[in-house]
Amino acid sequence: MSVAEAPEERAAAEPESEAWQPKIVAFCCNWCSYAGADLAGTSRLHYPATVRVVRVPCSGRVNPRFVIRAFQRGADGVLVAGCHPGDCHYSTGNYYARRRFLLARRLLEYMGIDPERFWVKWISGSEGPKFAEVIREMSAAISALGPNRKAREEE
Amino acid sequence: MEADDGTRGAPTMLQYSGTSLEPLVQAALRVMGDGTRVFAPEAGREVRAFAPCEPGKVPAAGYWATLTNTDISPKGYLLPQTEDVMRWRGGTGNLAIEEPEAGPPAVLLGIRPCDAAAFELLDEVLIGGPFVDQTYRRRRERTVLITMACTKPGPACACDAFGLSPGHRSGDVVVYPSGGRLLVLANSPKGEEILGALQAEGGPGGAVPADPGWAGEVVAAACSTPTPLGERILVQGLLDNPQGIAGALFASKAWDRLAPRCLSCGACTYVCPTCYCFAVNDEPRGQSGRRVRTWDSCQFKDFLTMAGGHNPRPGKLERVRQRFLHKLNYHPQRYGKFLCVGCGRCVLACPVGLHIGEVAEALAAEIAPLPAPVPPAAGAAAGAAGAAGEGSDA
Amino acid sequence: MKAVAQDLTADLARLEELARSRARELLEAGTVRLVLGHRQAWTGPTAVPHFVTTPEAAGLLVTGPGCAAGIAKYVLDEQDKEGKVAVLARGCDTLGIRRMIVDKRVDPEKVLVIGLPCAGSIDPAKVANAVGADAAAIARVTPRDGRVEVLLHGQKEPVGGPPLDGILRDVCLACDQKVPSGCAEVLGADLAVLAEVSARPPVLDAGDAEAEVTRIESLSPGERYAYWADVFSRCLRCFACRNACPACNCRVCTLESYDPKWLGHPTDMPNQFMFHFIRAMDVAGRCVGCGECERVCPAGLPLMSLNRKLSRDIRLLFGVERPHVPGDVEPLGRFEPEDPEEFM
Amino acid sequence: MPRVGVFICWCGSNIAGTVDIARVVEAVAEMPQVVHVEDNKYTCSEPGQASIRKAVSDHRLDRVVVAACSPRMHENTFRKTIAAAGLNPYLLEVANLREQCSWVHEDKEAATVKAIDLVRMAVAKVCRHVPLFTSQSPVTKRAVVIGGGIAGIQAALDIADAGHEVVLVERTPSLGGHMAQLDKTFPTLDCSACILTPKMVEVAQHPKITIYAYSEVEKVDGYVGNFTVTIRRKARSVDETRCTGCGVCMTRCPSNVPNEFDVGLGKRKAIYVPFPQAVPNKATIDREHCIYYQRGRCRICERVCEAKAIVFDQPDELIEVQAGAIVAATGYAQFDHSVYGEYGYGQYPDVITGLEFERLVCASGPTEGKIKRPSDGRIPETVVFIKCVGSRDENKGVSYCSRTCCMYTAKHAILTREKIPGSRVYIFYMDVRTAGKGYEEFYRRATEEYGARYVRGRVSRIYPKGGRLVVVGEDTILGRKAVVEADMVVLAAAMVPQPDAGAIARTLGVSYDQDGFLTEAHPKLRPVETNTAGVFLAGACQGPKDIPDTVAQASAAASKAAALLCREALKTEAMIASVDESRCSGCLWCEAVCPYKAITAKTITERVRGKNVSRTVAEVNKSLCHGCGACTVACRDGAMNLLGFTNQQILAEVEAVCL
Repeated sequence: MSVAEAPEERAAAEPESEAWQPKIVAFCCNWCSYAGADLAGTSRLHYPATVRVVRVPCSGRVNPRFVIRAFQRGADGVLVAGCHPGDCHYSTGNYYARRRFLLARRLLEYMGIDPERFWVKWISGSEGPKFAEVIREMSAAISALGPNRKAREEE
Repeated sequence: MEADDGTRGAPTMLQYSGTSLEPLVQAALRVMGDGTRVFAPEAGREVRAFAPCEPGKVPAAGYWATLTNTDISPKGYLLPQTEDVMRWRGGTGNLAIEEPEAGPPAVLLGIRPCDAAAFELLDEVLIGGPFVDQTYRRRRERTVLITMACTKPGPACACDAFGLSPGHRSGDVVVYPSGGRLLVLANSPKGEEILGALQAEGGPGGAVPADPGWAGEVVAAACSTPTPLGERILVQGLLDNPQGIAGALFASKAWDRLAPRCLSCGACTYVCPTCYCFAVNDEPRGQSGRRVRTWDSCQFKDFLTMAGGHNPRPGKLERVRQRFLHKLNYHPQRYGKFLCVGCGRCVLACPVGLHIGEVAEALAAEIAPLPAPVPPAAGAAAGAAGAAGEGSDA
Repeated sequence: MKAVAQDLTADLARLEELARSRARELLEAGTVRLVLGHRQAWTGPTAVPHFVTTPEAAGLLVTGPGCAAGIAKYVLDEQDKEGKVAVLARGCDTLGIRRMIVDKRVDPEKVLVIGLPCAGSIDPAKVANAVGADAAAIARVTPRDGRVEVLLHGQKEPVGGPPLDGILRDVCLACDQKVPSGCAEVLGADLAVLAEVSARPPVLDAGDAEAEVTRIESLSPGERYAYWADVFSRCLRCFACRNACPACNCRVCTLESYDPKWLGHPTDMPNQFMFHFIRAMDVAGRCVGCGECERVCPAGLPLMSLNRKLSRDIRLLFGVERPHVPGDVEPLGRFEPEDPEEFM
Repeated sequence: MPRVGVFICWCGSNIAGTVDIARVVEAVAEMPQVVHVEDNKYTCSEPGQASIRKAVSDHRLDRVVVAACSPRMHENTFRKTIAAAGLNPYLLEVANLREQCSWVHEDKEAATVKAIDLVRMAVAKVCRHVPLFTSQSPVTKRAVVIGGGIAGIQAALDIADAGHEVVLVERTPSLGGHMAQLDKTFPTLDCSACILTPKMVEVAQHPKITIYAYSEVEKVDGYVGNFTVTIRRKARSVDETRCTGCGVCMTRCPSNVPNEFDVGLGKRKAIYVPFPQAVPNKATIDREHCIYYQRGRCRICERVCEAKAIVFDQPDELIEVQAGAIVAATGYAQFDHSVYGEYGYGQYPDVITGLEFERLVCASGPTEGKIKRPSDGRIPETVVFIKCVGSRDENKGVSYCSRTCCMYTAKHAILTREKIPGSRVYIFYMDVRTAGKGYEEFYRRATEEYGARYVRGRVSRIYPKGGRLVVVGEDTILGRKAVVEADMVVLAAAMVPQPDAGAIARTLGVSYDQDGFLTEAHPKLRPVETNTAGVFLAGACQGPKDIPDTVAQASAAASKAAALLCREALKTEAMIASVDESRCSGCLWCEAVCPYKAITAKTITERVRGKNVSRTVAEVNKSLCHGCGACTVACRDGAMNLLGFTNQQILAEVEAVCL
């Protein structure tokens, strides 16, 4: 195992404090996923308070650079959520997003950033339960990975 | 600039048999104190820089004899690519500013005379003048330069063209390998201290005062080692009357021919041991932040762009001219010497072969007529025709 | 083989003559203001970009394996001046120019692309390894009898080197553009041996060319991070990779934008990752594979390992067979409803 | 330094129950740009809004953050509030403390911490807000309807009746389209012509409708509300103003041409009116077949025409029409069944298509409504109908169901049995689909009342035998071979797009699907709109439809168009893309990804080092941009930005989260 793996490993072993909770930045398209998140709320579905939603008009608006910036500033996970293929409010935005993030995520993985920290999900306005579920799964997955140390700048 | 016989002053000169540098390094560490880190030229890479070197695993002097100088200069150890100028926290009312701590002392082991001389040039600019660059000064005081006389000049080396030599005495301690023995010269008060410590060691194989006669020969030999391009790069004429020729050099038509090739990348300036341009920027994070100093390059398009959008050096011509005239004329005007030690790094780094020798040749032509250009070697067969020479478009 | 090689040498020499005379013609006729080509470097084994504005200067033009530097990017600046620019373009230069034309950055009316068949250009490091010398110690490399002769600095006699293929740059070994396409004219079409050599399929197929990508992919995440962290820690931020790249042709580079500040000034690891992520993503599907970014890097960063990773994924995921050949729309400027969904 | 006011809502106990409002207020007060923070029980209530308006003036706030329910709920409410207080409505940001915080978290501590983060994000973003404005673009109160079939006719009438001018463009010499070729219509069996021709006449006489028959749309420029449509009026070689449609020319014309109106079963002359009830009832010379045009001699029609209407050297005419809306009703074509070897590659004369059958049974058809075999004119006794010819066959035909065949085949069965006493009717089918009012009943009549025999299975082969056709198929229900000796076979051929549908789509700037049908903006919610604002779809150009569906969709498209034309001006969105021309390289990748054709190239001239230099940059059409932001990511230069969701604002939020 190489040195660079160490911090991640250690983190997984002993999160620095009991309280440590991952911080997840979620870019949600206004028409589907943001509405889905709202629906989760109106349906009183509970999920961990690890996620902070950034509202965007469309997943096609999300620049992969936003994702890196989030990691750079210390986010432990990033989620990009948009309408299901074919359902884009603007008809094509999520298709471009899909291509872009297919490449971006593979590139991150290639650079040694754990791809499990970066999720892309299609969540429709009627999928409140799915939104809650995704946040639960993601929080669990990232808690297991521990804090993001690789891409994050030191304070 | 007077010829360099390498024997100015009467410094402590020690010698000891065997080529291990370990005792010398240990002495330096004792003088510099705990936590001192040692850096030395790395090997086994296509592009080589200085890298941490474990005390106890210090290579023998002979090791460097097999290597040319590093491709990346050690400049960064005194003038880092990125350094904090300050950090702040809070805002109006509760603002707290902290200065960065100096970092551990360092020993630059096996630095070449040219690079050590480069630091002396930087000293004049950064701490010699009315304004003193504090972070540079702090590092400088906590760094020891153990210079290794150059036994293997690189193919682009031309220190002797710039008034130095492979044996030039620079840095705090200068080491001259000669056969199975090492001649060790103190070249600064700090150097004297270290040699003192070294001498105190004594013991078998320990250092003893060197025989002056022998020392003289060793140094003289080192200083007369020729460099591949030393004789081809004709710059000395440019030192005679820098003010007088400035106009002619600035107006030279040669720039029209030389500049277009430039990619406006900063490679030359970043590998250069004497380029010291930097930028200062704030990196705010909410209520706190850092003010960082980073390298900057006069070759960048926007280096001089001002708030209003005006850029006094908008074109390659202006920027290329600036760099070379700064090295070859502006600096001489103020300090009486070139801002170049002939290490040849820019020559090797430049992706388009914009060669300081080529420039010097063109400039020399402005102040004294040159012999007719050698006709270029024909034939792709000579995918390159080595020393075929310049030849002029004009 | 032997005979062939001699003829190749002869053909290359002939090609050089053709290039010089064509340049002379164009300048004398006033067809163009400038001819872009190569000339002998002031020192060292390679040739450097040459800006020919007078018929006399055309005499200094050289072609052949010493010409490593790409010259496409220069068109971007030079087209702004009065008159047309002619480029003595190898396949890689041609792709670069087409890249900038497709990006609407170069006006096709302003540039005359004169194609040169190319047998590849030398990689000094490979030569060095082959003859066991320091890369920079090489004074001259000469193809002779199917192999190359290498002259080292300060030596009288050249030493025998490996076969030409053994010392060509990797990008040249993978090149499928040895005969430039889409040019106004191609010189030396009648040079039999050169034609034969340049018509040969790439020495490295996609797989070989991406061997390094495959290797890196096979590492553990930690090892991959360590690998790139070490690579990026050496980055000087001189932006040579960007300035040499024909696909990096924006008027103003976002990397230097203050508002928003995409890239922080500190050269710490997170910012270096950001820098190289942005560079790689912005040339994704647009990289022409000329390898200039890697060639010009003073710190020797393996930038093509990022570009090849992306072009390979584009090929595998989106079925774009030759992403390096500029099309009308970049792979990221289009989509298929059936595009794969790996993790969505 | 911005002056931000933050208003935190309890929403009764909805938020306050889980989020410690006092702590949030405390934390927010610390934020540098915040000059005022307060909490209200119900911020959306009138008192709540009043206190926002008061605070704006008391504290000279220039930006407002409301931390309450989802912006999807009350963003507009609060925009109006701050507008009433004299601020630009877009200087507002809403932090979603209810749907995305208090309602989904139980842990009070965690929810409170998150609430503070959410407000910090909103503050960071609002500080980078700038005033935004909507603008107006005028509407030309005229619609162009392309296609003169039943869809186009219906759309034209509805729009015209709504009081707007309509230009109706038909490429053939007469309105009517496919419906005019039909005999009876299911499920009521009333005659097609009888219900269609009155509408054709109505169109012709409508004061607000201009008909350009024998014309085609060549070019469409402009955008919603302001289209310029270039129409090519093909030369009829007949002066429409003089021609009385008397028809003498046709009686005397020596040529003989297969009649496309009768699907080639009958003949017409080179100078012709497609069918008796044609609108406009004007003759047209088909230059390809006219003896004079081909050989330079004849001109009989010219001599016999008393109206002196013949103009041999008449040129095509290009006219430009300004319009606010466009309705595409370009219809469909019939699938060419000659790809099917099993049906004889279209070589057997007595194997015909449904449309040909319509002409045979039609009283105005080539056989005056007598069902005769094209080969020898004999009345068939046994007729076999084969459904799904081309439809639902991915290998040789199309994947979709043509939706009309089941019904018209049932109709054909009934008509055959009615017209030929004692005749036998067999129908080979895969499924019978009768989703429609009265459809199932109609199908039942065909089987029960008229004794049409439905055989479930495909036909594997047809071959001639002694003047008859042997149809070899399979009865999958009885699980045995089914062989029928027939006198005539009728193929229910699929409905396919017009051969030039792609060209039409490109002209209109709309997209088309893998089958070639024009695509609607949203399959469920915007079925008659396209992604090109102002262009609507009616009828089979969007997908196979029967007459009732076509008419319904035509009226829907018409009402959408009319609604658009009713408006004095179009209000553009405020949150749209905007170009920083100083950064723009003019590569126009943004144009490639814009779903609304809202981005075009523009040339600007600027002074560079004392010289005037022209260069291309992208330009955003405010009337077309919907603010999706796709262009901003395609833009490597970072020149393209999305107002309201700028790169700076999104990055500010990201940084605020991570502090």
